[in-house]
Amino acid sequence: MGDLLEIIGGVFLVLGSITMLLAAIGMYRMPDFYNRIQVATKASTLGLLQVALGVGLIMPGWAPKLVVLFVFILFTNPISSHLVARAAYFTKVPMSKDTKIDKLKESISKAHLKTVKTKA
Amino acid sequence: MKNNALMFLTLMSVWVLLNASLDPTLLAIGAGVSLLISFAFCSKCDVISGINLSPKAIAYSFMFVFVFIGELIKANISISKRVLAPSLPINPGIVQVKTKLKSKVGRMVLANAITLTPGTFTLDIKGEDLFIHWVDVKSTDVDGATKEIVSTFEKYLEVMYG
Amino acid sequence: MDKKFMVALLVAAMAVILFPLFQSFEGGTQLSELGQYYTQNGVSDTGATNLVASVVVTYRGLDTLGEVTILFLAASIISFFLSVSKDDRIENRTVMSVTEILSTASQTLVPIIVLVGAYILVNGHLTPGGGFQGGAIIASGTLLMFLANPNHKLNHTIIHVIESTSGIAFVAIGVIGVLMMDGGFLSNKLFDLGTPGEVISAGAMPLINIFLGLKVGTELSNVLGIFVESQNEK
Amino acid sequence: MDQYLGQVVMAIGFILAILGLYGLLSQKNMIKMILGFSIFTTGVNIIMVAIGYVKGGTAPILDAEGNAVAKFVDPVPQALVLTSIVIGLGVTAMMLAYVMKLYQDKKSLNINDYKDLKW
Repeated sequence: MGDLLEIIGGVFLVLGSITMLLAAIGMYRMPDFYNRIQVATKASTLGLLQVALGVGLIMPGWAPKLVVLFVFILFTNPISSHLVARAAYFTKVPMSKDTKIDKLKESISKAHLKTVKTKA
Repeated sequence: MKNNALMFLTLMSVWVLLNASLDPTLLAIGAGVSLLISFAFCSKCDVISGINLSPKAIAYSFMFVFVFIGELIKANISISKRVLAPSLPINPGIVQVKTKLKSKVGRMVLANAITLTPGTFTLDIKGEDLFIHWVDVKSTDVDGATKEIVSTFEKYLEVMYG
Repeated sequence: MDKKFMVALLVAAMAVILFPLFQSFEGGTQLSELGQYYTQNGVSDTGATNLVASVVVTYRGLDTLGEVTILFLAASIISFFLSVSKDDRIENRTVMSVTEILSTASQTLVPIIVLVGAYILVNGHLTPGGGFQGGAIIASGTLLMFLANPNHKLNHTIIHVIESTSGIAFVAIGVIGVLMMDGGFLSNKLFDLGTPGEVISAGAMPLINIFLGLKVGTELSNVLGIFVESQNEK
Repeated sequence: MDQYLGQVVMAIGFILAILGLYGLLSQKNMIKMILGFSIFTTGVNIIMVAIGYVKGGTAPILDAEGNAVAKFVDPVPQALVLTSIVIGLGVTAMMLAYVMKLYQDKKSLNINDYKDLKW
């Protein structure tokens, strides 16, 4: 029984590594920043989840901590990528020439800038 | 007060999961720390209370999790296909979609789900407009894109955070 | 001569000098004498299962005090350097509006991050972790708070009170060790050592860890706050 | 594999240290120089951890019952590295503060624009 769990866990570890390898290849091949971060976000999330699952199967005692890790990864990974991509867009990181349409450009306005009081 | 209590319960469950033990000393320490944090950092947070706890909503939450994991795996398969294909078949663009969700948490979960599903990435959110970077643009108008991207999750989230 | 070439030459020379060090390294088969002492007597001496923490907090506690002092000095210098006087302060600052996603998520994430920091602090003598790590995690919660609300005002009074109190408490534990016990400065035998592996064990170590963590966490939060506030200068 | 783990880790540390040094010396942008310095520090830390490695050893942390595992790596370098990381952090923060002040003064991040102390 323990051996079987270990084998399944190992399989998940390998799968997670392969997913992350694909992310690395994607990072290399994609033409611009926005496409790259797409690949990186999805693959690193799934890859990390697979690795965490594999570790949980090999080390059943760590399972509760890994549950917290799961939720944390699912929340923080997309949010942080969203922030990075948004910051990149507003600092005008160029898009690839293939880009068909940019709806955000049309609606960008002063609404994105906000004046705040600095008095303590 | 309700927010603080909910935050306290959340933190307490995280604490128990982290420690993986029900040792009374640890539980007491955790209760103290959680109480302190829930009052220090959560004076006006209304996030957790936005969750609907009716049985239907809970059932929909489970369905949502399964749909979401399915989409995440699909996303990775599709992105791997794109990455490994020699011609690199991409057709990127930024489209605008609209969501019907009113609650902030619902919108956050929707944005995260969109980020993790095939070929789409939430680039900006302004009220009910979401701007999405799409690797393979299928329709450029708002309604078509909304139908393609948002509707998969929206029907679950509408019940969950209704 | 081209500067890039000079730099490359210098780095290459450095690599050549360092290479014998790498080549002669074999990877020990046994511990050094000191390491052997720590691994064999660490548990019975300090009651902690995390030997690295027992070295940092107990055996070399004085060094840790110095380390905290260096961190404190760095924080003081930064606040001296970047502080904005009243006359130079601008009235209004234009910032990028924060996305709704982050401001919503940070309401839940900040408390959880701080809780994880507290977990690392409390279990510092049992599992990997300790004062510095937990403090850094707490400070990262503060960083997230600043990201979610760039105009967030840290309450400097509370921060300074926590920081000074924990600093004084840390030194006080050391002095009590000298006065009351025979263990010397920062003695661990202030309290009962207990059974290794329990939360309340290892003498004064959990207490020292918590004070260290509070001090480091508030200090780093303070540094972050100063960095943010220095943007208000004309 | 265990046999060469120490060497592999040490090689990584040396490569990082050399790369960081190169970045520190060759970059003109001060923020990039600080990044180079950080990489250099990381490399040195990794070298220090590698020196304390014992073949087949595990982390010097006992299991929950307090039983010693057969073999530990040396805890002393690890404690040293902990100190070094914290001090590195303080130094990095201070350098960033100086750079911010310099930038406010001259609106330039290029190191060549600051010749006040050059003879």
